[in-house]
Amino acid sequence: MGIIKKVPVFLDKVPGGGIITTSLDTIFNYSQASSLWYLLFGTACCAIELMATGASRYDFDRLGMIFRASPRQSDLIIAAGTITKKMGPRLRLLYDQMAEPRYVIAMGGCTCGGGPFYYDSYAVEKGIDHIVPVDVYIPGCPPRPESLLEGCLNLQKKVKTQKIKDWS
Amino acid sequence: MNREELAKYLLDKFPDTLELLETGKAEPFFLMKKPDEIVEFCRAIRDDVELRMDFLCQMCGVDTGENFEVVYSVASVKKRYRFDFKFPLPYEGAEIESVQTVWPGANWFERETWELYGINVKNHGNLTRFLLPDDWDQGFPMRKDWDAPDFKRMPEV
Amino acid sequence: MEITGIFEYLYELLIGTGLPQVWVDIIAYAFAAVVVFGFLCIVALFLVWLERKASAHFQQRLGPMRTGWHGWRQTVHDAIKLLRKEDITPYAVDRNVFYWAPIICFVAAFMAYLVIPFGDGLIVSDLNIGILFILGITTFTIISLLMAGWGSNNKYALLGGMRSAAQVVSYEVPMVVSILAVIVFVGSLSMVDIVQSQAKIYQWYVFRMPFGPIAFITYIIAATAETNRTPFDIPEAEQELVAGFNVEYSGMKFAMFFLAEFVNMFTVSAIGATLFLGGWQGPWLPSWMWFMGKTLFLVCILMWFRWTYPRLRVDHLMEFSWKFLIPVAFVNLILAGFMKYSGWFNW
Amino acid sequence: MAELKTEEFVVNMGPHHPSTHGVCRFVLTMDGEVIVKVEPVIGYLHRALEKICENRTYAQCIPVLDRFEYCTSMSCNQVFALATEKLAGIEVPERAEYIRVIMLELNRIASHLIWLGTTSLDLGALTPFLYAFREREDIMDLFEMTCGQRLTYNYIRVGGVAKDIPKEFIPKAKQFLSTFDSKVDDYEKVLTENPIFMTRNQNIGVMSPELAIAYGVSGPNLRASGVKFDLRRDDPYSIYDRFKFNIPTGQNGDCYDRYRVRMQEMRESAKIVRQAIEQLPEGEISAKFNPIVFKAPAGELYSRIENSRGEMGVYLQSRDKEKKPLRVKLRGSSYNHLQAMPHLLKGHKIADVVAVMASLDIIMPDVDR
Repeated sequence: MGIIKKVPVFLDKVPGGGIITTSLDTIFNYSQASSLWYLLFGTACCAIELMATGASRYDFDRLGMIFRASPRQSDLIIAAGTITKKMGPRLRLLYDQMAEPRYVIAMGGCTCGGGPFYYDSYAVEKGIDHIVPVDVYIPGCPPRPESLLEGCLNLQKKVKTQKIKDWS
Repeated sequence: MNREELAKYLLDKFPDTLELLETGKAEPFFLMKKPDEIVEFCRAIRDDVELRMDFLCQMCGVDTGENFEVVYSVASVKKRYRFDFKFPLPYEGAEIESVQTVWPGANWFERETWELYGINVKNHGNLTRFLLPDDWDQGFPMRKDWDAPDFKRMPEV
Repeated sequence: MEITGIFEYLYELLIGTGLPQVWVDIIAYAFAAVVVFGFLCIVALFLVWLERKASAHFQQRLGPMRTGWHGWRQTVHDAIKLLRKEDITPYAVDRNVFYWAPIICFVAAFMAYLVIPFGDGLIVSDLNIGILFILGITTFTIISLLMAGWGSNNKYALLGGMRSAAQVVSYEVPMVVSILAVIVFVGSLSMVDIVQSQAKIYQWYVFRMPFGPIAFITYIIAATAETNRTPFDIPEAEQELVAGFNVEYSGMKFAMFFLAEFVNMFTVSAIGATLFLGGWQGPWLPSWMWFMGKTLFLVCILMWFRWTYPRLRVDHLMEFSWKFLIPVAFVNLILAGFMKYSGWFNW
Repeated sequence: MAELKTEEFVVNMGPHHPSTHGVCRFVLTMDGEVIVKVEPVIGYLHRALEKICENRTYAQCIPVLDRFEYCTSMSCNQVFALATEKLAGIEVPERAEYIRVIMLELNRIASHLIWLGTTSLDLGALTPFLYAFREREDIMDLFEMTCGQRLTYNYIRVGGVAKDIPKEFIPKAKQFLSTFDSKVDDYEKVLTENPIFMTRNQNIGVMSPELAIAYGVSGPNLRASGVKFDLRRDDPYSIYDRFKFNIPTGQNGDCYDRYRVRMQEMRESAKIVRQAIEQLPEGEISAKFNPIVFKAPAGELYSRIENSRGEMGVYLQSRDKEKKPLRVKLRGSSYNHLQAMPHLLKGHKIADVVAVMASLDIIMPDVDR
């Protein structure tokens, strides 16, 4: 991605070049935000609510979100459900397999910080931010589909603030 | 047979092996006095024409703080009976015999007992980790005296 | 309005510039290729959107709603996103094979349109072996799927690639034989000749009793299998093989597979419309509209299949092809030959 | 020509796989597409619920146990409450028992609907999934108006239920039940007679009654093998002996029979709910029970109920004058079903792994706890 990194830097120096970069920013960000394909990654209770959100009443597809089974083709992990110490390395592996740009939503108390399994459990990872960087936290045990949708809208807001210059 | 009759039948049938514990509220609960003969006993209750205890509901280890206990809950699908029995084990060198030859479903229950309590199972055949991470090296977490650096107990309110 | 008129005018203009005839032809063909390519890209994007909306309404949902009127821009955004996405080449893949597989798939899917008549005279090249050319070209898709499966160095992808090879080899036979039944009647391999032989509605091959409907149904079933769609979508069975042959592909390479799948779907529908439903023939409306309408009708049938049926298992699929579909297709071919020879229904 | 050299290869299915219903992993040894050996690897969702329960009071255990078998949280609450009530000799008021039965059976329907959706999804039919979840949402509405949660209810407490059902509950439940049977007919129209669905399921994963009993398989899977055994009838708990319902059974014990049994069970559950609503008495909703000072007497017992997957049990051992149980052992039925699964798969194709797993209705929290 060598050239793409240099182009915006170059355009910034040209008078009026900023217009091009900002409009490219807008187009790319808008596209990325309205087509967040999520990885089917449900481990526990929240997975049922994730399924319910994909189903008729709440309908993820309205936001342009469809599930992909392969991490290579998805933009977003919705970590739905408890991540145990045995599962943690697998989550990291899946995250590493995803293509940039990639986002993580921590859904439910367990992924935010251990939740009901914080005390007295020898097997639960206390928050997935030890493992992968998290963009949006959604508390709840499990969160309602509405709060999951709210979380996705918040992620869209975050996506729309990206800059072409910051691409890696 | 109702519960009392079942308890009486079992005590008559295995007078040296079983001792009725006082629980009263639910199905009969026995103390088994000869842990070495567990396989023979299990086979006997499974093949007994009156009992037919062909269904192992569950089997688990218990850490009472003084010693281990191993509890078996058995049921009969054909005759609709159910009872439980248990026997104590010392902490040092705790070992039980596998009952897979009687109930094949005991396999994972025994594996779990070994993994979480450290109770060795003779003649098991596949005593490997399966609930804990493969690289687990912190001992047997279900024991009462178990502790680890990142293990937090819930504070008393 | 006649689209062909525009093309003829441009062609005249080109000749008027005084270029040598060879160059004029090259430029004309290149122009036609670009037009077809652009048209098909739009069609593929439209079909993806249509599929998502249709599936959503089958399932009592709404489907994409946030991007424009009923989300009509959705697939455009998907495409832009995939364009910008990181293109991962995993470490263990066979680089050349991995790289070329989506390109071959993409190109093969578009090549078929050289000989498909979009309307009266609206055809890039009226080859006299038209249908044979299409059948040959579309088989390239399978090579690309096999390459993708092998090159990815992933067991799921390999299983998916192998399955698709087996599947397409099995279903190519009933498809060709059912097409053959029509060709026997027409007596020509040219697509234009095939369309012209069905000028009246009762002459459409789907209405020629009794062999026509059988050939049509055989063709539709085989075509569904050719395009790897439910109930024959075992090469990319999501629930068994994760994503099948394209499991390791990301970004634009994946988009190529994705678009090629929908272009293929359009291709088989277009062939079906040409062979059985009278192609561009029809009253009142311009010919290209008839062609598009018939094709989209077949596309909708394929979508309807997809969102209704469960998936077959791989061995049942083979059994269905070899033990049922192929015998039926061959008997039908004999029937068609007999009818042609005896002169029944020979309108 | 020399003999073509072939070799078996190993496919790792999971722990992240779209159709392993959670995070189970199968190590499949394959000869082409044919399965030679299956080895389930579990533990990816082992959350140490038993250890947690040992450090909670009896009342605090119930919300924790919601997360054990979350598809039927009500029955998790019920089984623990039942064990504690037996241990301490608490009498549950009549009305509470009826409310419990209504909730348990509605939850069974909801759980079977999840099963129906995921099964059809696993077999490649995408639309029935959405239909099943549509009806499930109606049940979720009923639960939500009663206890304010959609999935983890914490509603059935020791001694009764948390609070009385609201006024709107009964009419809404009646409305749901009046249309539910025709909705089940709709699902059956899409799947039951579908030739593709039938060939995918018939004679796949055949489980003989002997194998089922030996491995401790219970619930609909056992009944599909032809064993008419239902704890609601054969070891009645709560007030199940007051209701009339059939126990559907199968003959062959294949995936198709398991499907048929579950579809029938949904109708039977609806029947029970109707009867319970008819007979619902007025009165108290909870026995006298103070969750803060409650201490169970010394004792131990194993109590079991029939939940949507099979026998769910809890073994409870308590010490005198202790607020917390000494040992809580949870018995999930999927634990045994998953054990028996490798025996059902020998010689089948890779596509049958998902079909068999779906038809056994295995979910991972039930296995890993």
